Amino acid sequence: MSRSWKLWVGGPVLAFLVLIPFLELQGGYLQTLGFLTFLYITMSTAWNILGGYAGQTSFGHATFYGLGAYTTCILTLRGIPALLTIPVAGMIASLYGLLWGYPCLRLRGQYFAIATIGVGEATRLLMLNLDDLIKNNSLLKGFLQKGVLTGGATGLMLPTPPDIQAYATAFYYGVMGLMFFALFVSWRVKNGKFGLGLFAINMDMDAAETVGVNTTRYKILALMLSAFLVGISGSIYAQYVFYIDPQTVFGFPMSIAMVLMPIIGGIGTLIGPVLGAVFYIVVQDRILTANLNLGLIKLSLSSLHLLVYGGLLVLIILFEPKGLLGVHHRFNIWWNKRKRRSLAATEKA
Amino acid sequence: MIKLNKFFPSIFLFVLLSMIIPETGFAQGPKEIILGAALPLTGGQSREGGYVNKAYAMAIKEINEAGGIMVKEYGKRIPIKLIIYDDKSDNTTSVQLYEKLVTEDKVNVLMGGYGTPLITAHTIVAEKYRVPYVNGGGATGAIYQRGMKYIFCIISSIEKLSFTLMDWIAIQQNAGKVKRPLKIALVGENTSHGKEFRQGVLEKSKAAPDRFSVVMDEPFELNMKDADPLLQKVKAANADVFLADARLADYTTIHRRYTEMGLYHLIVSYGPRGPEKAARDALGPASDYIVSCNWWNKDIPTPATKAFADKYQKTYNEQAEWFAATAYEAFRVMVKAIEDAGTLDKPKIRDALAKMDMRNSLVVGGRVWFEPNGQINNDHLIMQNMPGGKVALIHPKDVATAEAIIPIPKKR
Amino acid sequence: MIVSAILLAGLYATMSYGLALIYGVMKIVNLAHAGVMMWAAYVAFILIVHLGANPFLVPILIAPVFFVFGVLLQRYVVQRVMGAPPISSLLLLFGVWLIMQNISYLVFSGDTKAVTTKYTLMTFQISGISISINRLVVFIVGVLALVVLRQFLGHTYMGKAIRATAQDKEASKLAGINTERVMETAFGIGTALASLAGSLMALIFAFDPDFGRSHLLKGFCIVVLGGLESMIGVALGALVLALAEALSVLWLMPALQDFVSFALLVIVLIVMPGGMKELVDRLIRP
Amino acid sequence: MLDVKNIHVSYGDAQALWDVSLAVSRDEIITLVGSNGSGKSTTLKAISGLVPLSSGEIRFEKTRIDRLHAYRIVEMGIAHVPEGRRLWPGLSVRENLELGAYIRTARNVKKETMEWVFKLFPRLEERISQLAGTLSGGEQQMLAIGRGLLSKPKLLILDEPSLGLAPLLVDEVLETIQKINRQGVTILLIEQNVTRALSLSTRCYVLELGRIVLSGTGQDLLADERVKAAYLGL
Amino acid sequence: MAILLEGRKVSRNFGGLAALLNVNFQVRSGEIVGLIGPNGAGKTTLFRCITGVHPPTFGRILFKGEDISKLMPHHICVMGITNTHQVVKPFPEMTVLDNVRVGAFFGKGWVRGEVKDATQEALRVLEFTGLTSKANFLARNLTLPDRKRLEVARALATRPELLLLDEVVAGLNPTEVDRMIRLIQQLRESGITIFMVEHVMRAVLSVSDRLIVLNFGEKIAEGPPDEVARNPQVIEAYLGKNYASGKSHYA
Repeated sequence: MSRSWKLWVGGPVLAFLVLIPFLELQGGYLQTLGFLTFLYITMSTAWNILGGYAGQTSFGHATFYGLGAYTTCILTLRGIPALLTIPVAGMIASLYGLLWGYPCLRLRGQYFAIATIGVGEATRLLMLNLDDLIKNNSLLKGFLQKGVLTGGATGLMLPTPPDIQAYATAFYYGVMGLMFFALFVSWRVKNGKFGLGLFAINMDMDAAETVGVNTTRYKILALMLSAFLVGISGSIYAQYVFYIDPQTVFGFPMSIAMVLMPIIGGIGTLIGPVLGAVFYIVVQDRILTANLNLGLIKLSLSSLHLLVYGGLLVLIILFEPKGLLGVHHRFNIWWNKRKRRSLAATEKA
Repeated sequence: MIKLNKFFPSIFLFVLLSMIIPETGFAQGPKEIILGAALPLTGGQSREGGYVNKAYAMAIKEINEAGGIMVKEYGKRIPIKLIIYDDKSDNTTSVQLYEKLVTEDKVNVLMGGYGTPLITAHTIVAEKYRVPYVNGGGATGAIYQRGMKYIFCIISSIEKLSFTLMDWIAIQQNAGKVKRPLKIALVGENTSHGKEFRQGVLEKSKAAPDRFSVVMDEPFELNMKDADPLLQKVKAANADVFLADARLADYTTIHRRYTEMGLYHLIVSYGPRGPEKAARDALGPASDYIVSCNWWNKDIPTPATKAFADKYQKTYNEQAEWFAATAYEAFRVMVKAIEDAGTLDKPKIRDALAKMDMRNSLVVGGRVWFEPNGQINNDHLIMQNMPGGKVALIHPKDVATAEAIIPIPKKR
Repeated sequence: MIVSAILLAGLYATMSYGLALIYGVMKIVNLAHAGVMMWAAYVAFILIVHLGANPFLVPILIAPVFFVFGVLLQRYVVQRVMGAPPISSLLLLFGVWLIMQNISYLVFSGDTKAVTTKYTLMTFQISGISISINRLVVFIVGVLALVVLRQFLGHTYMGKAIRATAQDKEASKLAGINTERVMETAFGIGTALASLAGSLMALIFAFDPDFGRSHLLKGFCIVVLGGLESMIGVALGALVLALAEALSVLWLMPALQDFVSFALLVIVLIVMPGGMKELVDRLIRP
Repeated sequence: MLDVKNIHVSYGDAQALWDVSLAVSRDEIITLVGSNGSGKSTTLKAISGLVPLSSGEIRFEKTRIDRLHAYRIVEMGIAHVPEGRRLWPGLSVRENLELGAYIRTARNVKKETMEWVFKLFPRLEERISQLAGTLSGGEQQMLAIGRGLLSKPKLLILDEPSLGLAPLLVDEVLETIQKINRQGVTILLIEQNVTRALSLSTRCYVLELGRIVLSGTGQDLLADERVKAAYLGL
Repeated sequence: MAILLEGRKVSRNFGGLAALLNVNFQVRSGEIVGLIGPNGAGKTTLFRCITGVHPPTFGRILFKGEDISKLMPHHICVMGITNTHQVVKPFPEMTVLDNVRVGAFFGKGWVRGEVKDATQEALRVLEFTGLTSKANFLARNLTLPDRKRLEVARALATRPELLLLDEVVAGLNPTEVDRMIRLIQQLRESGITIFMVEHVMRAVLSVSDRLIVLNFGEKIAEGPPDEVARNPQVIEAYLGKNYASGKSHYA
C-alpha cells in the first residue's frame, strides 16, 4: 500500500519538478523559486547531518557557503572551467571544516555553538580584509591577480555567458541533482553505521564512547561532510548569480537560515530539513511580497519576517521540539481520531 | 520509512496555505505599465531604501495625475503601476525578488534599489531577461564595467566623486588657501564604496605627487564600535587633510571621537556624508566646516531642484536627501525613455535610454545622458557645512552659493 | 591609547556582568542580551531626545523597567526549558532576540539613531591626554556597577542566595531558598545590567535594530576570559580584551579589530575554558 | 509530629519507593538503615520536597506538606542536611551559616542560633571566614549540620552525616547529634554505621529495595540477624 | 586461568583528593569478580579508570598484558572491555534495536559496515537478553528493569571479553533481581568474564567467584565471598566496630 502511494504521489511530483523549466509557470518564476528551494534544501539537509544527527549546533555554516562560492569564483577567474571548481569548492570547505572543527568540536553543547558564532564572524572579517593583508605581505603577493584575490568588500564578479536563460535552466537541473545527492547522502548516513554513531553521540556522548564510538572522529567527519555539501551549494550559488561579496555569502543571516530551516522542519530527521527549507522559501516569497490591510493600518508583511522566524523558533522550542514534522504528527493523530469517530458515528446510525 | 499517505493531510494544508497568501498581494490590472523594484525596506540599508520608496511613490503619483505615460504605439496615455518588494537588504532575496518581478509579475521595466551589493546582484537578472533597469543608488563604477547592456545609472561613480573632491582641493591649492604638497590621511569603510573612494584618491595623488602625498590609507569595518584605534593611526600619521568615506553611523561615530580626541586638519571630508540632518543633530557644532562631495542637494539653484525639494517637503514633511532626489530622477528618466521609445518593447526602451539626453534635470549640470557603459558621468557637488546648521554649495562654480571656508578655522 | 582602552573596558565590563550572572546561576547563554541592549538604547534615545531627560539619569530610570522585563521573561518563557539541554535555552533566547529586533524595526524602522546631549563632545585634559566626559562617566558607571554588584552579592540575603543557587541549586532549596524566585531575580538583574550597558552605549555609539551582535560576542569573550562566574573576573576580562584590541592595532589593520575579539573568543574557549583564573592557577601550581 | 503514609515515589518510570510509611514523634531520634539503593535517601528527599510523590501523603504537625515547595517545608520547621554535605564551596563559613537562616523566622534569631551552633561546633567559629570548600571533611560535615540548625528546625533530617569521615570523627559527629537532640530537636537520620546508629536512636526502620521490611527500637534491631542480612546478605 | 585484566598500583586523584590509592587487582578469564565497599569507597572510580573515562593518575592497567591506561574509552571498548553505567544511559530517542545496533557496529565484534549483519547481531543479543518483543520501542519508554537489560544488551553487542557491570540490579524488585542474576550467569556461560560493582549483597554473593573490597579508595580485602563476609575489616567497614565485636557476643 505504502509503496504504491509513494509511486502515485512521488512520480507526478518528480515529473512536475523536472518539467518546471518547460512549463513557464508563473512566467518561469517557479523555476527560480525551485532553484532556490533545491539549494536551500541541500544546505538545510547538510546542516542537519551535523546539527540534527550529531546534535552539534553550528552557527558558523556560512563559512563553508562563502568559501565554496569564493573558491569557484577565484578559480574560474583564473581560467579553470567552472564545473571543475565545484568539487574543489566542496573539498576546500571540507578542509576548512577540519581546520576549525578539530579544536571546536571538543567543546560541548552551547560552548560549541558560541565558538561557531565567533568562527563565522572572524572568517567574514578575514575574507573582507584578505586582499589588504596579502598586499602587505611580500611572500603571499603572488596570489594576487591584478591586485585582487577575494576582491575584498567589492566581492567578485563572474563573466556572464551569452545565453543566460539556458544556463539557468541547466543549473536548475544541476542543483536538483545536488539536492537528490544530498538527500541520498543524508539517507545513507541516517540508516547506516555512520548515522547510528552520530545519533549515539547526540543522545549521550559518554555512553557512545564506552560502546566504542570514536566520538571526536565521527563529529569531525560529520562536520566535514556537512561542509562539503554546503561548499558545493555556495559554489553553485556563485555560478548562478555571477556575483558574490563577503557580507552576503559569509554573513550571519546565512548561518541563521541554515540553523532555522532544519529546526522549523524537524531537526534530526530526513524529511524535516526539506520541509523546513520549503517552508522557509515559501514564507520568504509570500511574506516579502504581500501586504496586509487592517483597515487604517497597512502593514507590509515583509517587516515581519524576523518575527515569524523568531516566533516559530520560540514556539518550537517551547511546545514542539520536532518542528513541522511534529505538528504534522499531532495533526495526523487528531485527523485519524476524527475519522474514527465519524466512522463510529455512521456505524451507529 | 516515510509513508506519503500519512503526509497527505499536511501537504494538502500546506499547499492551501501557500496559495491563499498571494491573494493578498498585488492583482494585475489591465492596461497598465508595470514597473518593479525590490528595495531594502528592512535590514541594514532600510533607511536609504525608505527614501527611495518615498521618492518613487511621489513620482508615480505625479505621473498618474497627469494621466500616465504617453505611448505612441497605442496612441494614448497609460497609467503606471509600481510593484515594490522588500529584499531585507539581502542579496539572495533581492535576486529572487527581481526574478519574480520579471517572470511572475511581468513588469515592463525595472527600477533600481539602493546599495552597491544589492544593485550588483540585480543587474544580472535585468541583463538575463533583457529588461531595462535604471537606478539612482548604486554608484560604484565596477558594476557598469561588465559590458551589460540593459543597466543604467544616473549617478556618477564614486571614483569620480573622489576625483571631483581632489580636483577641488587642487583648486584651493592654486588659490593659495592650503599649502602644496598636502599630506593626506585616507580612510574608507570596508565596502566597495569605500574601496573605490580610496582608489580614486590614491590615483589622483599618484598622478600629482607635487600636490598630494597619501601618508595613511586604511579601511575600517562597517558599523564600528570603537573608532579609537583608527583615529590613533590618523593622529600618528600627522597629515594635513583627513579624507574619509563612511556611512552615516560610522561618520557619526568617527567624527565624535575625532572631536573628543581634539584632532585637527586643514580640510576634513567624509566623502558623500556631511550635511545629513541626523548627523548634524548628533554632532552639533563639531560637524561645522566638514566638506562633503555628493550627487545632489536641495539648495542647487535650479527650478527643477526647487520644485522637487518643495514638493517632497510638502508631501512627507521632511527635507529631501540625495537618495530621494536621485531615485526620483531615475524614475523620471525611465518614464522619459518609455515615452521616447513610444512602445513597451524592451530593447527599444533600452535604446531610448542609451540615447537619452534629458535636460532640466535635478542632477548637477542639469543634464542626464549615459556613457556607453550605462553610467552617467557628470560632476559631483561639493558642499561645506556652515555654522548654525547651514550648508553651503561650494563647487562647481555654476551652482555654488557661497565661498568655501578653507582651511577650517581652529577652535579656541 | 592605554587610557582610552581602560575607559572602554569599563563599558565592556558593564555589558558582560549580566551575561556572567545569568550564566552563573542558570547555566544559560543569554542571546537575548543583545536584544535588551538594543532596546535599552532605543528607550534611552526616546527619553533623552524626545522627552529631554538627563542622559546620566536615564540608565537609572530604565534599569528597573528592564528588571521587570527580565523577571517576566524568566518566569513565563525561560523557566519552561530549565530542565532541557542547554542548547534549547540558547535557541529559545535566540528566537526572543529575533523577535525583539523585528519589533524595533517595526517601531523605529531601520534608521541609524544617535543620541546627542550637551555632554556629548565635552572633553577635559589630564597631562596632555584628553578624556571624553561621556566615556569617563561610562567608565565610572562600569566600576560602580561592579562595586554595587559585589556589595549586593556579598552582603544581602538575596545576593547570597543567588550565589548559593549558582553553586548548588538543590542545597539551596533545602536551606529554604525559593530558587525559582532567585532565578527570576538573577535574570532580572542580568537584564537590568544589559539595559544599563545599552543605555550607556547609546550615549557613545550610533545604533540600529541590529545593534548588539558583536557586543554580545565580545561579552562572551570577556565572560569566558573572566572564568565564567566571578564578577571581578569579568572586569579583568574586559580590561584584557580592551587592551588586546587597542594593542592589536600596532600590528594589524584597524579593520581587523573585531577579528581580534572573535578569534580570542574561540581560542579562549578551546584553550582555557576556565578562563584566566585557570591559567593563573596553572602557572602558580606546577 | 511527622507522619509519612503509604508513599510511592518514582524517578521517571523507575519506581524507587513502594508503600513506605513511617512516623516520627517529638524528641525522637529515628534512624533509617538499609543497603545502598534501598530508598533511604529518596525517602528523606520526598519528605523535604525535593522529589514528588506519585501517591501517598506526608503530614507535618497535622499539615499536609507533600505538595509544597522545598522552601515552604523549610519554613515549616524541617531542615534537611543532604548526603555529601552539599555546602556552597565558594561561600565562606559565615555566609553558609547565614544562608542557613534564610527563612524569615530564622533571620530574626540568627545571632542566638549562631552562638548556639558555635557552642556545638567551636571549630566552625575558628574558621568563620574561610571558604567552605577549603575545610576538612569533618569540618564540612559540622558546617552542614550547623547550616541546617540555623533555620531553627523542629525536625532535623540528616543523610549519612558520617559518610567519608574517619572513625574518630564519626563518633564526634554522632555525639553532637545526640546533644542536639537533647536540646529539643527531633532527628531523622540515615547512618551506615549500623551499630552506632542503632544504639543512639529511639527507633529504627530498615529499608530494602524501596520497602520498609523491619522496624523497632534500636536495641531490638541490634539483636536481629536480619539487619546483618540486609547488609552482608548472609 | 589466564589473567585477563590486571591493575598495578592504580591511583586516581580528583583535585588533590585521592579517590583511589595503590589498588592492585586481577581478573582472570571466565571469572565473575565482585567489587564491593561502602559508599564513596571508589568502586565506580575504579571502573572509570579501567574504561578510560577517568584515566588513572598513577599506576597501570593491563588488559591481556597490554597497557590500556592511556587509551580513549572507545579504543578500550574495541579492545574488548565494555561497561554498563550505574545510572543507566540508554540513547533515549532511539529504538531498543538501534541502541543495541550501536554496540554491534562499533564494538569489538565489529561488523564491517553491513547494516544487515549488525541488525542480526543486535537481534541475537536482544533475544539473549529477552528484549526481542520490545525491539521497536523507544528506549525512553522502557521501564527501569528493561532499561537495565538494555544497558547490558548494548554492552553485550560490542562482544566484550570483559564486561564491567556497575550496579545492574540496584533498584530492581526481588523477582527482577533474580532474572538479572540468571542473565549474568548465562553471560558467564557464554564465555564472558565479568567484573561487577554491586550493593545488593544477595546478588553479588550468589554469582561471584571472588570479591574485592574497597574502603576509602584502598583495597581492604579480597577472596571468596564467604571468607570476605567473615573478614573483620569488612564487617567493620560495613557495620561498624561495635557490631564486629558485638557479633561474637550475640553469637
